[in-house]
Order: sequence, then structure tokens, then C-alpha cells
Amino acid sequence: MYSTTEHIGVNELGDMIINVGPQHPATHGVLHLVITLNGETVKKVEPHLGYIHRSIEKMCESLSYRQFIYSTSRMDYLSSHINNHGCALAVEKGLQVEIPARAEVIRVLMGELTRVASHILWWGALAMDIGAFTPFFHAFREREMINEIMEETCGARLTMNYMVPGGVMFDLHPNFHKRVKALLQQFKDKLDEYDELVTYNTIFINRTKGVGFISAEDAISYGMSGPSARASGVSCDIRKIYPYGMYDKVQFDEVLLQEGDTYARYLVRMQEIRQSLSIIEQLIDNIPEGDFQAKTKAVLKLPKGEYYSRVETARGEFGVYIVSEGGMTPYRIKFRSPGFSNLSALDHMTRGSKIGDLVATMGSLDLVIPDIDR
Amino acid sequence: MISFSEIASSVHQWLNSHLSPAWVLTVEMVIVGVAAIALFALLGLVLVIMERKVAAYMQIRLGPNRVGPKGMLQSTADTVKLLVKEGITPAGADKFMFNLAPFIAMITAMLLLAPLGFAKDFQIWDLNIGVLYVTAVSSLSVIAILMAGWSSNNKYSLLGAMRSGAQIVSYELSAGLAIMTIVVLTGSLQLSEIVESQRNGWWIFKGHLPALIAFVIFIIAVTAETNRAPFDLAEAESELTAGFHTEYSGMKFALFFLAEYINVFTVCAIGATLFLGGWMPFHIGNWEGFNHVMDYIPSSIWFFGKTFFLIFVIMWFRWTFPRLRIDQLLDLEWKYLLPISMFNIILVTVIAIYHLHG
Amino acid sequence: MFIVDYIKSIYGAMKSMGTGMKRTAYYFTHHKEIITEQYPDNRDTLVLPERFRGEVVMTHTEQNEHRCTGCTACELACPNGTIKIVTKFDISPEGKKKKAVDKFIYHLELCTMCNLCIEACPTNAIKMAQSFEHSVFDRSQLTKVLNQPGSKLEEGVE
Amino acid sequence: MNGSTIVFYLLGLMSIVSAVLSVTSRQIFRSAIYLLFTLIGIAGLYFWMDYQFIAAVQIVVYVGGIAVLIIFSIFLTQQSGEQLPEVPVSRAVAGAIAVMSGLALVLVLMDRYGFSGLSDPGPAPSVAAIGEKMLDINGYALPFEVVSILLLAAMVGCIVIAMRKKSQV
Repeated sequence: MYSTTEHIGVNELGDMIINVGPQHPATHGVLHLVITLNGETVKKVEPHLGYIHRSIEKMCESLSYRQFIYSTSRMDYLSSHINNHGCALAVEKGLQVEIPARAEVIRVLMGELTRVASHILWWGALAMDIGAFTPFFHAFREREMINEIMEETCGARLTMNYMVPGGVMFDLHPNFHKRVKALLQQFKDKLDEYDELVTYNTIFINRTKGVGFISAEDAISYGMSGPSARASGVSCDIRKIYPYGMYDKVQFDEVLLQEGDTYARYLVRMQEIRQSLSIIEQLIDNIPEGDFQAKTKAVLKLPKGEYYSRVETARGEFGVYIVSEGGMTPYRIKFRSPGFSNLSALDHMTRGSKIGDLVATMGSLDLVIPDIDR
Repeated sequence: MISFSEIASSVHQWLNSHLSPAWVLTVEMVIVGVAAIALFALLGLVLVIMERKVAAYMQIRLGPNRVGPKGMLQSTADTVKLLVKEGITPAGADKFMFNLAPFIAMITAMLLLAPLGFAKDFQIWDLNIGVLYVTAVSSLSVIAILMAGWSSNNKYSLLGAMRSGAQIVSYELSAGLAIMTIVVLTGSLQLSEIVESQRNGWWIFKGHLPALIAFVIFIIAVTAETNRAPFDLAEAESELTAGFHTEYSGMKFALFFLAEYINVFTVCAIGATLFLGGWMPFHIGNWEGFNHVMDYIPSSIWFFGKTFFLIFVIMWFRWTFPRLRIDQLLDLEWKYLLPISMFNIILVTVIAIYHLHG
Repeated sequence: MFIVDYIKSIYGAMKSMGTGMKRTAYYFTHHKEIITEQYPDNRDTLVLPERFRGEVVMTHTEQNEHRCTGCTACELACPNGTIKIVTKFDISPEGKKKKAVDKFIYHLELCTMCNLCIEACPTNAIKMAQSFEHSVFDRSQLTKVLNQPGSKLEEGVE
Repeated sequence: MNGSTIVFYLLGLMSIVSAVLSVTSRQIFRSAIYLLFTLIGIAGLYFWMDYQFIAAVQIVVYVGGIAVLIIFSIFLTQQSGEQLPEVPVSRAVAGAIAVMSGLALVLVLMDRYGFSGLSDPGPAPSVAAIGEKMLDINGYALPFEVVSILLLAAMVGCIVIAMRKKSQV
């Protein structure tokens, strides 16, 4: 694949080849990047995947329509609610069931909470990639509040498996309203602190501005989605373009920036936290009464056909494609995960930049490796 | 009040009355050596626990709190752990160089302790070029890093060593120029004389703006020179895993670790001596009463207090700021610090010529 | 003007650094903000929400009666094959043969706590417990039999 | 033999041994490191003689500057890990002859000069005295400035060479 002419790992052109990962602090998981370096300058980045491939898609083919949803929490574990939501939507499309209004609101609320939690974790992790350790811990303080809400209502902190075909698994916990209110209150102050610590810091701005640039055309051609693409000015928010759940009934803006660099990706996510909080604020006092789950049969059978649904996870567009033969289990399931396409653009974004930029850019893409490898 | 200088002179007298002069010298050398190593170990332990506590409180954590009262013995436990750990030498490494590098780092750090004035009349070696000696010997520390990086046979280590080399060599300039401002003001390179010149006020107060600028530049430059965040590019955890000491383990790693902390201590001690008056107590103009109270505090406490304050500032930097990129690091030095400190030294020269300083 | 920009950039940089340092200094001096939970020490006061999913347990009454009819709905609902139900035939007082649960085998090491079995159970025989300290020295200890020895089906549960 | 002499011989031994090792080592990086130890040994000798300023300058310029520069250039040429080729016998013989003749020359010179030995070398010059001599018109101002022009010329030359290479690539 590549040859090393001597023990120091230099190829025929005199470039140094370095394996970043699968065990490396910058890759947040078991991603393996083979990078070709000329001194400090990155000449090529080659992601090698498969270290955490669990063939979830194949596994899902042997699971029933109720069962397979749980495994999607384990792909993009930071937006598990939204993944589950996408799967539930696809199954519901096949079943032709009407979702109670309460369930819809709960789903959106949970989705936005997940998005906020994911974005704060990313904020801390990016700061850590760039070398500031303190923000990571500050981020976990707020994330912990969200996790407690999840734990109370859904019964788990990370892989909740809360969305089921027809609604949600449990009703909201009585404390939910109170806790979300407290969360909103705390976030108002803490977001400013985040800005003080990171956003306006000169070193941070210097490290991220103009780094890892990708144009809108390239972002589209690489199939990028989510905040990473919106930072390049690509309007791709599924919540706006193909509204699902309650998203057509709440007020929020699609955050679009034109710069296309790491700082823009940073700002888009910080803005999205505020947008998500505003969505939660609009919905939290207006949760309709009623059922939290539609009546469905014990054994779900989707009519023969193909079903596709897409949702906007914290990382971008997540698509679920189900082919049904009419049986109890899907004939084929394909997930379109945002991380895979975003990662593929990494080489394009980082060629000619320094190693530090590579790490910053990779951090700004918000990669979750199980989401890429599945 | 017992002071260090009294202890030292009484030991000297006692030895002289019992032994021949040659033996006195030998015994005193051994005492100094043992004391230096003890100080070393103690400083290492104290600074590590201090760093961890500072980091923890800034990160809204508790930090180590299990070993000993409030976790104060944690670093002792860590040292024991590192001592009994296996020191692995990688297969393709240049074994001689690999094993030598940590000791070079350590010896350099130890040599730097020699000219420091720890208290009134208490100095190991008051050589007449004290400041120049510190600048010179501290430039040796880069050798250890280069050796470690090269001999590990690891590309991350090599990159870390290269970064560190470029960084230390360039930041030496502005650190040296910042030191030069005080040398210009004092007219001496001898550390004891520099301290003595601050009897009527610390340089940071009576040196006007240039001394303040020099102080800021000095702190930034020494942070870079000791490879501390935000200039920790040689280690750069998220980029190079651990940089030049990626392959080191056990006691060899501990020596690097210790040397880093001792270097931090030394440069902060130098900063305290040059800008904050060394062991001189804090005096305000004509407030006789206040000045008397300040005089009652032992000089060693003044020295260590100032030094630890500067160490805290450097730790504060580390736990607040993101890391710079290598080109920005060199930009900062060559485009900002160096021109400013050159301009600053002209200002200081003017001040010195017209005797504007107190 | 170049010099003005130069000085402005330095001033801006110093100011932004100062804000950050002020923030960390605030946390350094305000120890009330510390959020560390001293986990093994706070076991007594640690309260997990009642919905927290730690492991599957079977509820038993004081008379050592459970509600499991051995219908294997949970076994079918489980995506991982965590649950295995071994049935037997009880002879009821009337002399009729009746299917009942002999052993409710639960593989904790396979369980993902997805709650589907509890949802599927028609008689509310099993529920999620809040225990979460599952580590053992031997993996065979993770295979549990949930119905207590000698337990019987509760009256009136079909 | 008193302590001072022992220190002298130790420093001398360190310089000579590492000088020999520096020439004979077949790994270029090790050669550089041994050279460094030679230079440190010489700096130690200056310290031993109480010429502290020169000793410090020796460390700053040679150890901190030039040796690091050499190590850097070794890193950049990428040959640092390889063993240097075995020296041909002819070259080894020629080298040995050159060394021997150089040594003979030095010894002859030392013999002629005789080194009568100063009874009192006098105090080491203070830094201020060195500075004044350097900048005094009757002192060494001219050679000092000429040397700095030489350095400037070398720097300009370096920049020119580096620039040309960049435009070609």
C-alpha cells in the first residue's frame, strides 16, 4: 500500500508517513488516519476504517421492526434519540400510523436536548483538541444536567432506546418540566462563559480561522451535511427542508455561514445550541395532553415496499432506508450516516495545512467513529 | 528568627573547628549536593500536586483527594509507582542516547539551581555572571529533548523534538532580551547584586513601563522555553500523543517530568529575582510600620512566595488557553515579542542613561 | 496605519486572554461550583431515578409468588437472545396439566437494557432494577435465574 | 594531586574522549552529540579557570547555538538513522597522518614556546571590562564590528541560497 524505505518511515519522495490512530488522542475513537507529511505540512490524509465495524445493518435484517431500533443508538451514540427517531419514522411510514401529538412533541424535545448535549460535548472536545483542557470539564457540567433529564425520563443516559414505532416508550417524568426549565436557565449564563473561555480567545480564533476551508461546491460534492456543511453556506437542514415531527410548527432559524472554515463550523454549532434551546423553550410549556404512544400491533409487519426517512442529527443528515418483503424483519436496511461523508472531505480540507490544523479540522467535523463504521 | 544564612554559617564554623580545610570543602560539597537533590525531589512532589490541584479547581473538580490529607501525598504515591515501573527501551531505539537523554535533562535542570539566591546571603554559587549562566545553561535543555526525540525511533517523538528545538532556540532570544533590560538597569550580571539593587523597590515598580513590558515578555518567553501550555508543542497531546517523551516510561519518564517542573521553578525563581526583588521584602515608600512588619517575614518565605506566585501564573496559563500552532508560535516570537523587546531595551537604555529609575 | 493595527491586535489579544483567565480564576476561587461526585463514597446517598435500567429482575411477593406465566413474549421481544425460558408442566389441584415457568434464565452479559422485554410482558412479571454495579470475576456469574427457587405463580395471573 | 587538578584532568579527559568518539562514531547524530560534550568539556575548563564569562559564552554560542544547528541540519537531511559507510583504509591512513602531523606541530610549538607558567594569572576580567574593551576605539571595536559584518554577509548569503531554491521548486 505504501512503502517505507527505512526505519524512520520516509517514502521515496522524502515524505514522512505517520499513522494517526487507531489509538491516538485526536481521533476520539478508533479512527485510523495515514497521513503523509512533508515536515509539519500535511500532504495527504487517508482514513482507514473498519476498526469498530459491527455490521449493524446486517444485524438489523434479522431483528424485527421493534427490535432493530435499539441498535441504532449505538451508531451515533451522541445523538441516539435522533437516530431512533429516524428509524421510528421509517417504520411508521410503512405502518401508516398516526402519531399522537404529545408523542411528537416529546420526540422533538428529546431530539433537541440530545442535539444540545452532543454539541456541548463537541465544544469541549474541540477545545481539548486545540489544547485547552478546562472547557471539556465545563461542558460536562451542562451535559450532566441533560443526562439526568434523560436518565429520569428514558431510563438511560446514553443509549436510551426511547423512541418506539408509534410514539415513545414512556410518558414524560413529572420532574421533566422543572428540570428542563432549570437547564434553560443555567444555559443562559453558561453560554456566555463558553464564549469567554473559547469563542473570543485570540489563540482559538487564530487556530481556527481560515483553517480547513471547504467551499460550498466541494461540500456538496463530498456529500457533507449538517453543521459542517452549513458553515460553508450549504442549506441542508432536514428540519427545514423536509420537516418531520413538530419542526414545521416551531420557530427556529437554519444557521448558515459562508466562511467554510473551522471557526465557521464552530460558530454554526454554537448558534445551533441557542436555536435548539429556543425550540425547547417554545415547546416545554406547550406539551399537549394525550397518549404518548399510538396503538400498534404486537407484531409489526411492513407492507412490501421501500421506505426512506431522514432526520437531522447533531452531525448532519441521517437517512434510514428500509426494504420490506412484507415479513416480520426487514429485507435490507441501509443507514446513511453523516459522519462518513464528512470524514471523506477531511483530505480535501487539510491538504497543505499543518498537523495542528489537521487535528483542529478533524475536531470541527465532530466525528463519531461508530457512526462512520457502523 | 533562624535564617538560612545563620544555619549555613554555623555549620561552616562547626566543620572548620573539627576538620581540615580540604575536608571541610568536601563535606560542604556533599551537604550542598544532598540538599540540592532533596530540594529537587521535594519541589517535584510539591509542584506536581500543586499543578493537579490548580487544574482541578479551575476545571470545577476536586483533584487528587484520596492519598493523604486532601490528597497531598498523591504525588509521592505516583513517584513510587513510577520508580517500580519497568522502563522500556523501544527495539529500534539508539539505546545509549535514549537512556542518556533523561539524565541530561535532569543535570541541566540541576545546574540551573546553582546561582539562585534562596534567601538572604544564601546562595550555592554567587558567580559574577549569574544571569548569563542561567541563560546559557538553560539552552542545554533543548539538547536533551532533541536526543530523546531522535533516539526514540518514533516519528511523533522526532516531530516533537524538532518543534521543541525551533521553539526553545527562538524564545531564548526574547527571554534573554527581557533579562537584559534588568541587567541594563542594574548594571550587573550578578544575581546577588541584582537583588541588592532592589532594596528600595522592586524593578517591576521602579523600572516604569519598560520593566513591566519586559516582565510580561519574560513570563511568556519562559513559558515557551519550558514547553508549558499554551506553548507545549513539543508534547502537544492531541497532535503528537506525547511528543518527545512518547516512548519513555517509568523512571526515565519521571526524570523528564521532574526536569520540566524544576525548569519551571528555576525560571520563575529567576523572574522573581529579576523583577520582583528576589528575597527582598515588599516595602512601600515611607510607611515605616508597614515596612517593619514586612521585614519580619523571613527572606526565604519572600523568595518562595514570589516564585510560587509566578509558577501559579504559568499554571493558570496552562489551564486556560488553547495551544498555538507551530507557525503561530514562531510568529509570536519573531513578529511580536522580539521587536517589542528590542524596542523595549532601547527605552530601558534611555531610562538607564538618564537615571530615571529610582 | 500599521503601527496602530499592530498595537490594537496586541491589545485585543491581551484582553481576550484576560477574559479567559478571569473566568478560570473565578472557578479557582469559588469552590462551591465544584461538581465532582465522590462515587464510591456517596453510595448511601446516591438515588437513581426509578426508571433507570440496570438489570432485569422478576418481582416476587412475600409468599414467594411471581407473575410469570412462561409465555416467552419477552424471549421473543429480546433482540439479543438475553432471555431463555425453560418451561415445565405443573399439575394443578384440579389435576389439569398447566404450562409454567421452570427457569427464567437471564444473561446479563448479553443484555443491552433496551427495555423491550418489559414492554412485551403481558403480566408485568419482570421489571428493571436500578442496580448498576455488575462487575464479577467470572462471566458465568452473570447468567442468572430470575425466578426464586420454589416460587409459584401468583393467583389469578393468566 | 589536589581536587582542582583532578577536576582539570576529568574535564580534559571528557573533552578528548568525546572528541575521539565524535570522529570515530559511525552514526552522524551521535557524532554531533559527542562534539557537544567536547564543547561542554571546554566550557567546563573555562569555568575551572574562573573565566566565567567566556565559559558562558562558549555554552551559549557553541552548545546552545552551533551544536543545535548541526543537529537540526542532521535531522533535515534525513540520513540521521543510517550508519555512515565504512571509512576506506586509504582515507583512514591519510587522516591518521594528518592528525599525527597536527599533533606533532602543536607539540613542537609548545616545546619552542616553553610555557614558562605565570605565577599569578591575575583576576578574571569583569564583564564590564570586557564590554568596555569591545566598544572602545583603542580596544577591539574594529575587529568586533568587522566580525559582525562577516556574520551579516553569511546571513545574507544564507537567505539568498534559500530563496533561490524555493523559486526553482
